[in-house]
Parts: sequence; structure tokens; C-alpha cells
Amino acid sequence: MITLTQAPFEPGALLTAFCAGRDETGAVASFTGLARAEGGSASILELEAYPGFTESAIEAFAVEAAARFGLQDWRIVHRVGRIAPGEAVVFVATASKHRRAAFEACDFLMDWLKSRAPFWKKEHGPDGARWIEPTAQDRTDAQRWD
Amino acid sequence: MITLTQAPFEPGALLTAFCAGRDETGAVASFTGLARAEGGSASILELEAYPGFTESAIEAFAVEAAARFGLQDWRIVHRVGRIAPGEAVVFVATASKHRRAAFEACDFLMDWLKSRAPFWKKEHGPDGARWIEPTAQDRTDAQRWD
Amino acid sequence: MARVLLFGRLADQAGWREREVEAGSLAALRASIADDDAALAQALEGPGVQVAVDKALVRGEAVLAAATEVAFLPPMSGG
Amino acid sequence: MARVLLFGRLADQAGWREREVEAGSLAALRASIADDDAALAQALEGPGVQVAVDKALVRGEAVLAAATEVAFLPPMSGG
Repeated sequence: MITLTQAPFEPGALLTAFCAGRDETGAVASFTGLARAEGGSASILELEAYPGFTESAIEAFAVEAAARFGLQDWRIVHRVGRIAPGEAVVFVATASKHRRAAFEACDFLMDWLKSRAPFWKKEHGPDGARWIEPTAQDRTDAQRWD
Repeated sequence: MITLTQAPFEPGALLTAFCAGRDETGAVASFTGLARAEGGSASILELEAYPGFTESAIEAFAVEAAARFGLQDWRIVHRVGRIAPGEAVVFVATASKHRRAAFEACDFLMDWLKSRAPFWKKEHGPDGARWIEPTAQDRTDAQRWD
Repeated sequence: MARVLLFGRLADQAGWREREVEAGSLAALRASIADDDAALAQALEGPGVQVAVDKALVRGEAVLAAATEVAFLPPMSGG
Repeated sequence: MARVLLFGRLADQAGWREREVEAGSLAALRASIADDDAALAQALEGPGVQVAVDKALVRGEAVLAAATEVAFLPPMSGG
């Protein structure tokens, strides 16, 4: 399931809900992306999504990833709007019988979410705002799976 | 920090505490290992540690891993004693500026914990109890890092 | 009437995010926007800008029915 | 007096997990255990069994001071 949220969210509460009642799972990997202050140079991150379109794209990608890695389940929550340093931007959890699949699927989903998912990202710093494109590292990470 | 606990623990609460107050972290990877019912063939898992020795070995390994991957922080909680299906056996969280290091360090710590950490593991099933040795997969996973 | 949506730097450049435009095709829609703001129309054809009609990506030309949603998407940054 | 600790299958085999044994060296400790349970003494020398003296792994012989803890560790299974 994918959820976009304007409000801050609590990664731990999501992990608790995701782990509950799994007696054949074995492995839950999770990733939480937090907004960095960058020593004060990036005070606010602003993320724009295209409601409906963005969730569909993420859902379609995650369903394909779940099949590729043999996941039992997955959960993605992504923040939109204005995000302060230290707040969670993204939470991804993956469940599988064994840990290799859970780790790899979580890693794979994050690489795509950080580089190719339909978001537009603006950083508001002391010198004004600027739109952010994927970094070379993001592109390299995503290409590992192509 | 490493903690061994006889009592069931809540992975989400650990993740919440671990993520709190990090405005330069960027990436938190976590892994939660849950006891599997194996369709009823493994009803109870029993884990024995050598108190003092086991924590020291894990602490020493994690400190080395933190340096190797450039982690900002790590947290390990490991259950001991009798563990029912669906209960958490192990929780590992890693924090770093960027996600590649967080993922790799978490994966690395889990491979070692599952194959080489000083625990002795017994499975109590309908046909009695048996001591478990690391699986071939566990050894292969751990050797990826040698 | 098509409902036009702009995202990211395109919305910043245009000074609006959403507008109703009378157009029976994507070409007519682009022409209508160009009449009003030629620089914006040019940016909408810029490298990496994708077009979604009723939330599905389209390439090239498209016929627009009544009450169609047309979104112009600059290169996606990831989350 | 050394405090001897057994773990995993070694404790199951011995029927005890912890015992005080009078011994000034690891060799004397093994001999004392063998007097009581020869099969256990043999298992304690079996493949993959490690010995920790005061929570530090030792190889081969070791002198045991007063109030020393000696642990026999079968192959570790991981968690």
C-alpha cells in the first residue's frame, strides 16, 4: 500500500503496524529517509506530487518489485508539502520469508523512489529556493538494477 | 548500543527512538527478524546467549562495521530465551548521511548476527527439540563480505 | 474545456498551477497557451517535459474530450 | 575454584549448565570433568568447541587463577 501525506508521520508506528500478526514472515526490512539540515543550508524541503498519478506510478512499480523479489508484502509512505530537517520524508518496508529478498527489494524501491518517482523537489535555504534534480549518485544507484 | 532481552520487544518503538532528533542523518535502515511458525513445524524458538560475552562480541563487531561503512549510529536488540512465532527475534538499525551505507551496514550486521554471533539456537517442534546450526545460505551470505 | 495542471518549475514560471483552457486537441491547447504566454508554451515543449492526459502519459498528439485533465510534468526529481 | 559454564548441546549432554570445579589449569579442569563424565570431557574437546576464560577466548592451555570463569562454547549458531 502507498500513502502520500501532507502531515508528519511516525516511522516506528508504521513498522509496528507492518510487523503485526506475521507468523510466516521471517524478514522485515525498512528504510526511513529523513530531511537533512545540511548545517543550515537547507532549512525546508518542499515536495510536490501529482495526486492520483504519483500513487499509481508508485503502486505499479512496487507491485512489479514484489513479484521480482518474491515479497509477501510492502508498505510505502511518502511525505509531500513542506518538510523540516529531521522529519521523515519516506518510509519503505518489505516483508519476505528470508532476509536477502527483503533487503534487496527495499533497496531497489528506494533507488527508484529517490531518482525516478513522480515528485518535484524544492529546497528552501538562506539564499532562496531551488528545484532539485536527481543526483548522479541517485542515477547510478538506480541503474544497478537495470 | 546492543541490548539482549528475555522479554518480547516492539521494533517500531525502537525505530521511533532511533530516528528521533536526527537532523543530519538522511538515512535509517532497519531489519526486524521475526520467528516463523513454519506451518506449525517450529512452535517455539529458544535462543541461548552467554551474558557479557555475547554483548561484547556484538558490540566489537558493530563498532568495526560502523567504521567500515561510516555510520553515524547503530542499534541492535536481540531476544534470548523462548520466542513464539510472529515475535521479533532481532532488530538492527543503522544511521548514516546517505542510504547506501545505511543499507549495506544493516545487511552486513545481519549476515554476521545470523551466522557467527555467539548464540545457541534450539527449535522446539511437534517432534521434539533440536539444536540449529547456521544454514549454508547464512554462511554464503556472511562470506560475501570477507 | 480541459483542466491544465502545471508542476514544479513549470508552475513557478507560469505563475499558475491550474487553469481551464478551451481546446479539442493537445496542439490546440499548446497554441492557446502560446497566445497568452509564448515563453511558457516553449517551456512546455522543453527537454524532459512529459504530458499526461487523464493521468496517463502520452507521446505526441492527443485528442482532448470534454472535461479532460492535461498535466505538464517537468523532469521528475524523485522523492 | 573455577566456575564452569556449558552452553547449547554441551549443557544438554552434561545435564548441568554451571558447576564449581577445583582446578589450577585448564588441563586439570578437563581431567577433573573426565573423572566424573568421560563422554562429556570428550565432547568438550570436540570439533568447533571453543573455550573462554573470564569471557576471553583462549586456545590451548591456560592457567586458572582463583574465581576464574571457564566457558565451553559449542559452534555458534547465530541468532
